[in-house]
Amino acid sequence: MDNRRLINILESLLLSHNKPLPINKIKEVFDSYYKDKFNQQNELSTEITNDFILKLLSDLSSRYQNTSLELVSVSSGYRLQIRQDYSLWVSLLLEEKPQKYSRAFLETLALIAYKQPITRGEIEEIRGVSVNSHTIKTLIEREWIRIIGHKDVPGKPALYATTKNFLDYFSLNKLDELPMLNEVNIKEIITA
Amino acid sequence: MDNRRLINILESLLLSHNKPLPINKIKEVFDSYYKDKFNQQNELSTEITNDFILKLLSDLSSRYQNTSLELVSVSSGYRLQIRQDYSLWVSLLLEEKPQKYSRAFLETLALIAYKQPITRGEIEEIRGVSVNSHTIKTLIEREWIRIIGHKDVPGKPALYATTKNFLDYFSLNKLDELPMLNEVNIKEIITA
Amino acid sequence: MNQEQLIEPVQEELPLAVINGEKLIKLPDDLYIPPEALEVFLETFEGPLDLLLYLIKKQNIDIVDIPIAKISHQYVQYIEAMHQMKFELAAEYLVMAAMLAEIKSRMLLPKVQIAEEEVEDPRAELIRRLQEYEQIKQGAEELDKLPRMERDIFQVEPEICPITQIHYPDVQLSELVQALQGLIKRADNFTRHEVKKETLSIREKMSNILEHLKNNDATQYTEFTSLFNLEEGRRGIVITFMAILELSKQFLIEISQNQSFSSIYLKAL
Repeated sequence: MDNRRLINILESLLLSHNKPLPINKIKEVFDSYYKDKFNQQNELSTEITNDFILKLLSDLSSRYQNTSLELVSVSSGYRLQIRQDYSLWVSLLLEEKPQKYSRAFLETLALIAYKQPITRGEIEEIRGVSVNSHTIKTLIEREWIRIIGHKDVPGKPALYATTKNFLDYFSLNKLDELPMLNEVNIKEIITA
Repeated sequence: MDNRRLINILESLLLSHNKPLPINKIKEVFDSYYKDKFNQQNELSTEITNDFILKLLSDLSSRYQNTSLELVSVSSGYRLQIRQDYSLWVSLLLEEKPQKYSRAFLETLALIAYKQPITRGEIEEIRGVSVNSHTIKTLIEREWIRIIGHKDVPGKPALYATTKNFLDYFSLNKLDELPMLNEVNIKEIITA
Repeated sequence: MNQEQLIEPVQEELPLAVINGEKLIKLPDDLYIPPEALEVFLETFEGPLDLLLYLIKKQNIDIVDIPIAKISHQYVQYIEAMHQMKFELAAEYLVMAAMLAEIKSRMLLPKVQIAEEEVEDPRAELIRRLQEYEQIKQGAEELDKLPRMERDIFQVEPEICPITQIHYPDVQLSELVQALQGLIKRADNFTRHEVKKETLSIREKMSNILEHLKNNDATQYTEFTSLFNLEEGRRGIVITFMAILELSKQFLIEISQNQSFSSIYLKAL
């Protein structure tokens, strides 16, 4: 059996096994084949040593240069995995549709969008409840808001404003393209 | 983004999905990336069309020449699988031996596959024995068959047909790829 | 049959039971099958049609000219054997026996010539069913030969790196508006003039100016006129001016001028 076929066998074992594969398990497979009835075509003429398996593994590994796969050695053996570089793409495929944001989150974002620059205290004043730190953190992580300064009042609170990313996400060129709440509606809402 | 990276992305999607991947699902992933916040590094500058995905798939397929892998098209999409040439080796590694199906099971499945849509009564008529409820249940649980309607005769019996899963499982694209049924002449069987 | 007969052949014929098909049993003429083997033997048949096919093949009978008498005799003997074994006799086997008996009886009847109408051979229906069954039996075998997942085909399952990317929820612009409207409902201090178009432009400008001032070295002053973009036209200039005033009013910037009519400088606080 030529090396290419041996390397392919190794590949098929690694790819079909969803756990890391230890060298001795690979050797077992080759041994069982070598010793027994499957070997009718005399594919394996000599026993495969651990050293030889290591050499085959290294040959196999070089096959994955410039692909999305990589051969890694972990504590319990060898495994083929998808490169980190591609995990975002895999996540786009595998992940459930993300959950929706809470009303608190949307209200905070709306206030920052419509009343920027605004401090956390001002948001709390309007909403009548304290703003969850996590909400602000998430908004900053998403790069939808950022701190553009500090208000010159005691405590020097951060002033939040929306970013270009925010505009891009909502397909707006400028902030004043945000939908206006028409005055009649507002009146109705306020007097309601 | 150069084609190599696109092909790798495709590879990572196929490798990480444990079912055949339809073109439109691939397109969805590219679309969601293209349209949205992940695309901050502007990796994707143009939308990816179905035709382009097909081209990428064919490029990817040629990557697997001389390896243990192959890209195949089955009923519900594309799938990366171990070449049959290597399945013996893979089975050496399996802890559970693959399931063998009884004749009753296979005959019932064959009747549904070849004579669909078909009622249980019709299956029983041809086989000359009653159909085990367990057989039908197993076939439905495996998502190989499903009820596609009810026959307009007394009792309104369910009509069974095979599913895409069935085709995928047997590596078929379409029902007419099933092996041809021979015209049987009993005389020939006996003298054979 | 006596005890001896029952026990004797068992030892010899037992292996027959484990083999499917041809070598299974050399059927004696009287169809005698050792009881212990019978069960296994029966299990190899999928039903009366299967058994009948077996008997016909075994006897090398010309199907077109089935000697119904002989076959049904064997068949019934077979069923009797099952009965003696107290097998729960599947009704289907009995139905088939009845069918064979019916065909036999019809064939024994003298042929009555009904005016020009040809009487169908009573065996035709049986032959049709046998052929149909044989066909599906072959179909099942073909199906079994197809490369099958988990047996002949293995899908790859490499490990996937833990996903570090967070998948964010989507937000529609309308949701943002709804959120604000909800707020308006609740908050009295949210008055309507604050959400007019000009206000927003001014607010955006305020953010821009503040950011601009901050991006310059915070200690440095920025020249007043440099904040205006003439391309924005008259309205733009007014908005910029109002934004500066508003920033100043909110103590966000410091405006200074050394002497009248000299340059005005701004600094973020």
